[in-house]
Amino acid sequence: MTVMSPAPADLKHLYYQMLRIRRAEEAIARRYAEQQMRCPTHLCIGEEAIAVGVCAHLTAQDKVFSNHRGHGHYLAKGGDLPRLLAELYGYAEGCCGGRGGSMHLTDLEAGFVASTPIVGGTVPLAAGYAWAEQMKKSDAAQGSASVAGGRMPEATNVVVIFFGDGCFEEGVMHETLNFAVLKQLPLLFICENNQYSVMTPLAERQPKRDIYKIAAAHGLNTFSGDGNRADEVFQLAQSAVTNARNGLGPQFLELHTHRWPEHCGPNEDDDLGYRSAGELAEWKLRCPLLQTRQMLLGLQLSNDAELVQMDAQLTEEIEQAFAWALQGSRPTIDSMRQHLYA
Amino acid sequence: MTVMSPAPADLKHLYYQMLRIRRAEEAIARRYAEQQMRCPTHLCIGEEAIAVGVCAHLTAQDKVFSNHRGHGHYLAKGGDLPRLLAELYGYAEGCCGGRGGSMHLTDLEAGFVASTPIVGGTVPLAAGYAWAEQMKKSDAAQGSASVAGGRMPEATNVVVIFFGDGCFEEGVMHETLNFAVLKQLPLLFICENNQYSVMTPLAERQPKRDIYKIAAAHGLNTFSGDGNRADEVFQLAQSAVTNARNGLGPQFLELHTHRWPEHCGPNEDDDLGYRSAGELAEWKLRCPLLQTRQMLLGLQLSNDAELVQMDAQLTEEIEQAFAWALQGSRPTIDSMRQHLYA
Amino acid sequence: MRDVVMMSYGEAIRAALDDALAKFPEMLLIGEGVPDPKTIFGTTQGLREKYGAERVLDMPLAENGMTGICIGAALAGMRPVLVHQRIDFALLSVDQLVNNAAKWHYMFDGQQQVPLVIRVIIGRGWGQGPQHSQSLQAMFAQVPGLKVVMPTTAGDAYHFMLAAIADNNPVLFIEHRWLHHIQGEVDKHCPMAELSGAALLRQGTEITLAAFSHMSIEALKAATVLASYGIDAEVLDMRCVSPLDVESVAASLAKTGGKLVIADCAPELASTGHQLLSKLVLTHGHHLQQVPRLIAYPNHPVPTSHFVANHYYPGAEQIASAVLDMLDRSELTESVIGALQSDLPKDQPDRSFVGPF
Amino acid sequence: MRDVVMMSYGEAIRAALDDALAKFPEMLLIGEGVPDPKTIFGTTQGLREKYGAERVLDMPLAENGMTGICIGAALAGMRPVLVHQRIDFALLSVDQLVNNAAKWHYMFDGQQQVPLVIRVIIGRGWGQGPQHSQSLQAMFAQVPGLKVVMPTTAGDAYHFMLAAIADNNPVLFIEHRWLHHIQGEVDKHCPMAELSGAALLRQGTEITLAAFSHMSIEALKAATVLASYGIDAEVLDMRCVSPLDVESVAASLAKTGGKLVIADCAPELASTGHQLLSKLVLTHGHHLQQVPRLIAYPNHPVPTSHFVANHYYPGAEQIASAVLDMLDRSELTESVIGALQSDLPKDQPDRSFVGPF
Ligand SMILES: Cc1ncc(C[n+]2csc(CCOP(=O)(O)OP(=O)(O)O)c2C)c(N)n1
Ligand SMILES: Cc1ncc(C[n+]2csc(CCOP(=O)(O)OP(=O)(O)O)c2C)c(N)n1
Ligand SMILES: [Mg+2]
Ligand SMILES: [Mg+2]
Repeated sequence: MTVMSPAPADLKHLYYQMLRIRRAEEAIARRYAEQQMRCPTHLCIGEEAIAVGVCAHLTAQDKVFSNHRGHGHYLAKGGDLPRLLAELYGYAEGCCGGRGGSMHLTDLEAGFVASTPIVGGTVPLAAGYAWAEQMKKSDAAQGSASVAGGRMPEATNVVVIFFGDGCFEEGVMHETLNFAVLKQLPLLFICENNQYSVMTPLAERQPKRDIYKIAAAHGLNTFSGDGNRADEVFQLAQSAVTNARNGLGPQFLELHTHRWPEHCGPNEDDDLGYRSAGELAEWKLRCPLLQTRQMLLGLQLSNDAELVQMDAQLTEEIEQAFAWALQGSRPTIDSMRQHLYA
Repeated sequence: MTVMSPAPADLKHLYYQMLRIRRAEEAIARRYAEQQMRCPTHLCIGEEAIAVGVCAHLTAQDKVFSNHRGHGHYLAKGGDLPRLLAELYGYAEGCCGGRGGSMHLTDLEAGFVASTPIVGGTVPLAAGYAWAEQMKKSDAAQGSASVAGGRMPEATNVVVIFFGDGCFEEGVMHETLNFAVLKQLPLLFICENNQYSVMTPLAERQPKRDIYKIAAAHGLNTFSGDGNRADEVFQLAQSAVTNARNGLGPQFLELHTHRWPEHCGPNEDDDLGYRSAGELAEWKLRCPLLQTRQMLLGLQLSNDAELVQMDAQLTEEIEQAFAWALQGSRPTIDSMRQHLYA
Repeated sequence: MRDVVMMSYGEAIRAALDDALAKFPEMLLIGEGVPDPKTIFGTTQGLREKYGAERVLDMPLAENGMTGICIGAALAGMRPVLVHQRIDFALLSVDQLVNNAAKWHYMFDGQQQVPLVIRVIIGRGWGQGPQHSQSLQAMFAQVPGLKVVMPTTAGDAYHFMLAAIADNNPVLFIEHRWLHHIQGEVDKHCPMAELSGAALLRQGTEITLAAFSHMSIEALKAATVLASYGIDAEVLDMRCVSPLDVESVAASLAKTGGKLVIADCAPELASTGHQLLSKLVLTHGHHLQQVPRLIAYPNHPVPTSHFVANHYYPGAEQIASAVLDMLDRSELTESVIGALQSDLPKDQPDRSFVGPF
Repeated sequence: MRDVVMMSYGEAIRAALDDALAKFPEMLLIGEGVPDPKTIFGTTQGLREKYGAERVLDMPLAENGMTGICIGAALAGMRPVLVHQRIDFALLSVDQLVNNAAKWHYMFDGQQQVPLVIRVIIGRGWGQGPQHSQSLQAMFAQVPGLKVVMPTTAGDAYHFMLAAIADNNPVLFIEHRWLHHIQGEVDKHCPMAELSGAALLRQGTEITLAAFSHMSIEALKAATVLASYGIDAEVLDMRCVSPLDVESVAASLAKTGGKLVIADCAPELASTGHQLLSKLVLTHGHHLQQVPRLIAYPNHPVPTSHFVANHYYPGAEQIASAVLDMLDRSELTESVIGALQSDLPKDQPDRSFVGPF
């Protein structure tokens, strides 16, 4: 596959989106100590390139499913930031009415269907959603064929599932891969391999072999690459999304990356010693934002002044989002009992 | 891998064991209509070579786990025939005290730990058993090292799990493969790929790709071959068992075969039309017994008279086993409540 | 307009699936064996031919994953009906059923819904044994957000199946294998059923028999024989396990002088009868004027051997004995039991029924 | 010889695991996070260093498979203790727990045994939300062949953990996260505990409070304040969910005049309280002289938002109100509630406790 650089506008877009997620996560981390966001919160600092590089190719009709570490996926897919923050505070204006907190996000308008924290839980749901999309499209194609006489069916909406290296160990993953290939679903599996499940390193959980090769053996088209290079993720995802849209079946991307903060919570935890010495520091040198920034500057696609202004603008947006969120209203006790049944 | 023929004695042993299973299954099928063996019974006629070719390499210390289609595995591993039959009749003398019927067999003396009918249910159990064997061996090795000064640890007991192509679809399979490779367990996965799960063909359940290659991608050493050729199974299993015994980790064999009778019950069901026309007939031409018999005769390792006598002797053994089983005693109602807790 | 037809329970299920497939273009019917020649004991016969292989289909052996896939399809607007030939297999999918299906609508604040039916069959007889004849209704009935029904009559089977498919919530639809061959009246022109409420199978004045699924058949048998001895029992079929209709039982007790026998097709430990009785006490304490009885299975797995499995299952005889005992009419027990006893092997529902089970 | 030490519940768990690892060379301690720096909220601290990485180990994220693997190891003579940081994760392994572990000894006619402990923690607070704070004890307690315990005190935690590990059957060992920090007396020199029987936490004469797990702490709080108003409640800790000790409750009711409040840490629909009450009626009907009360959680998932989650959980206040109501002393309610109220946020067990949850 020929690897081409993203167009300048794309690269700037990627940087902007990553910076937005980074600044939002940093602001959440900063304010978490106030003990008003009272829910387990898994930050994606250090891993922004994956969400952004993949979602750059999605329309609002395409759908995303995610996991416990979902802020980045939500924002990259166009999820509403103020409502995310209101959700963290437990307010009725949250994207989930306050019922979900950080680990349960949704923004149906943006095509972000859901994130939930049971590891593996959303994986088959994404496949089921893609299956339904496929059926709807084939119905539509049949319908239009009879009307317009065999017009080529349009490209399908695709569904994306983001998950971690730990999730790949769950049996439901394998069940879903099999079904996805069987039905040739328009589905993208995005494995964010950050080498840890909570504090347990990959080597205590999986033998030495590539995750994506198992997907390949199942019959998926696979890609693997550097999850800290937004341009690389962008390119791989472009091929993968195009394939899935054009009926070439499910696609699997294994992207290597690293989480900077603790697994759950706002702090650093390198002092705990579960990562080998220097590991985190080395990954920080490979910061996805830093790399893209250098590229933007090196290729003279931007300059310091523009980036400083971008940062200021985002900081302002995030401040306003917090301000809005903090004016949220408490869900009522009566409302707590609603919606058990549809 | 060099494929060598089994030694003459081995080939005769294979034939004898297969014929024994075939005749036992046929006798069960014949008597099933009497409605005294009142339990779901999954016969393995047509698939005998696999059980026999694999178990030929096992000692009584090695362990076997199996599934709903377990008679052949049980007999090939040395399980007691009269007690198998008594089990089918529901008598207290059955290998499971009558509590299990055809789908729950055990003969601990023979190293046949268990078969059960929840598809996939025994797969992780086999791995856990192998793990325990490995730990015991490493303890023993440490113990003996301190006593005998670093003597090479002896080869490990191995554990074998028999399962079908349908079972490979269950998530627990994938979870077990991962753990088996992670711990380099002395475990053999034997996939009896008969292309059907009940009456559902493989193509409705799995995409076109090789099962064993998924195991290979997990990091297992894999083999695939003709499950209707006892000599081929014997040879592949010999390598696999030797590997597992010598600490080379888990091994995976995918063996192609075909079931002749209906999925569950004593009858033929080719009239139902779920198999393509001529499919069963073609597989019958590739009968594992027939092929081995031709080999024995062709290589002049045996002759008609000897084989006829072998058959008569087995028929006699089976008749006697039935006679013994039919004299079984009914488990008492009081006994029914025993053994809920150990 | 009434349009009553006689059909078996199994045929009623098939008819409901057929009518629902016609009515809801978004309905899917999926499960191991759904389109195979045995068609889930005949209940899916001809449906693939009629509605196409895209909507009526088999599936890989992957209960948890396929449940999740059906939930996902439901979120996207489909109405999947997922079939397991044994309820035991649903144990592999408890994660998706409990963590996702049951909670999704609630935890996403009502923004999304999961119109999903899980159709499962309780096995019994012919050596189904410990892993193929479990009665797990109580396990699922205790999960808020799941509806759990186990209709007993052909009519309820038809209407509940249609209602379950039309429902925008996950519904566990439990069939007892021994109901499939029983004939009953089905009136297709009833309005859509509610998935709630017990059914009055027999009116009576002396004692209330509240029974679940196949035990309602046994309770009816008992009541019929008891009637010939002048004892008038009311039989309520607790066809909804969640929500449980405590009110109807309380109302019946008000009539029958607070005399209650509960008959459940589950081990005592797993009996919804406890929930029923407890709720009666908590909310209608004064209707129970005599210590009630709970007829349930023993608290151990089902042994395979038919010699003992036969004794695992209580039935009309045990129900009748309990009634006579409670009414102080034990002098009748011997002859009532005599009238109820059959020489049918207890591991077959009737002679003609020799499997597949 | 008594040798009583004060320690927290969490420390008692750690001590029991330590002592069991020393006592049983065949014991394994396995689970996600077992050897990580946070050591399952401190309960596995130092054990890997002491007993080696072969016996104290982490595992892949594969709850069903790992449960099966532990069952297999148990069949081969090991004693695995498998830890899930949340009971919710055990839902992924219901197949192996129910189809295999619970039935194995029975279905193989007593020839094989499964000495397995599944250690799980019920989450609460700090927004654990719908999928991380379920109370599933009743789901497991209804499975014949599984033993289910949920000790409340540090002493019981220690002795039950040792007994569970020594037991040759599968035992589900349920800890409520809000018990971990509570101090209690542990006498290591007691004889091996039985995994049965309620514990008498407080003697009383006027009313019986039968409570489960963390609700026993709430019941004790209520009883203590009530005592200062001259009301003498007996508190029974239902530390075994299966088997359930109905006898002790009946005996207590004989003393307290048949007045009963049950307090369970589970939704009403999933409350073992129903089983307890039903069994009391079925086997000791006459001890209940007044309609009892069941204090349980509402029948819906736990919402994350602390603003409403706080109201999800009943506690000492609700228990005390029920007691006063039953004893016709409602005039005291306001001041008792006043005495019980704290300004502690209801999603933290105490101020010092800010996670990890
Ligand atoms: C079924 C299940 N098991 C365990 C957990 C606890 N848990 C939450 S996140 C997590 C780690 C998942 O690792 P990975 O999939 O690699 O994602 P990452 O956190 O690294 O992004 C674990 C074990 C859970 N939530 N669900
Ligand atoms: C978990 C589970 N799902 C479904 C079944 C029903 N069932 C019994 S055997 C079988 C087919 C299994 O196929 P395969 O593994 O290929 O074995 P084969 O029968 O072909 O030897 C099925 C679906 C079951 N017993 N357990
Ligand atoms: Mg990870
Ligand atoms: Mg097969």
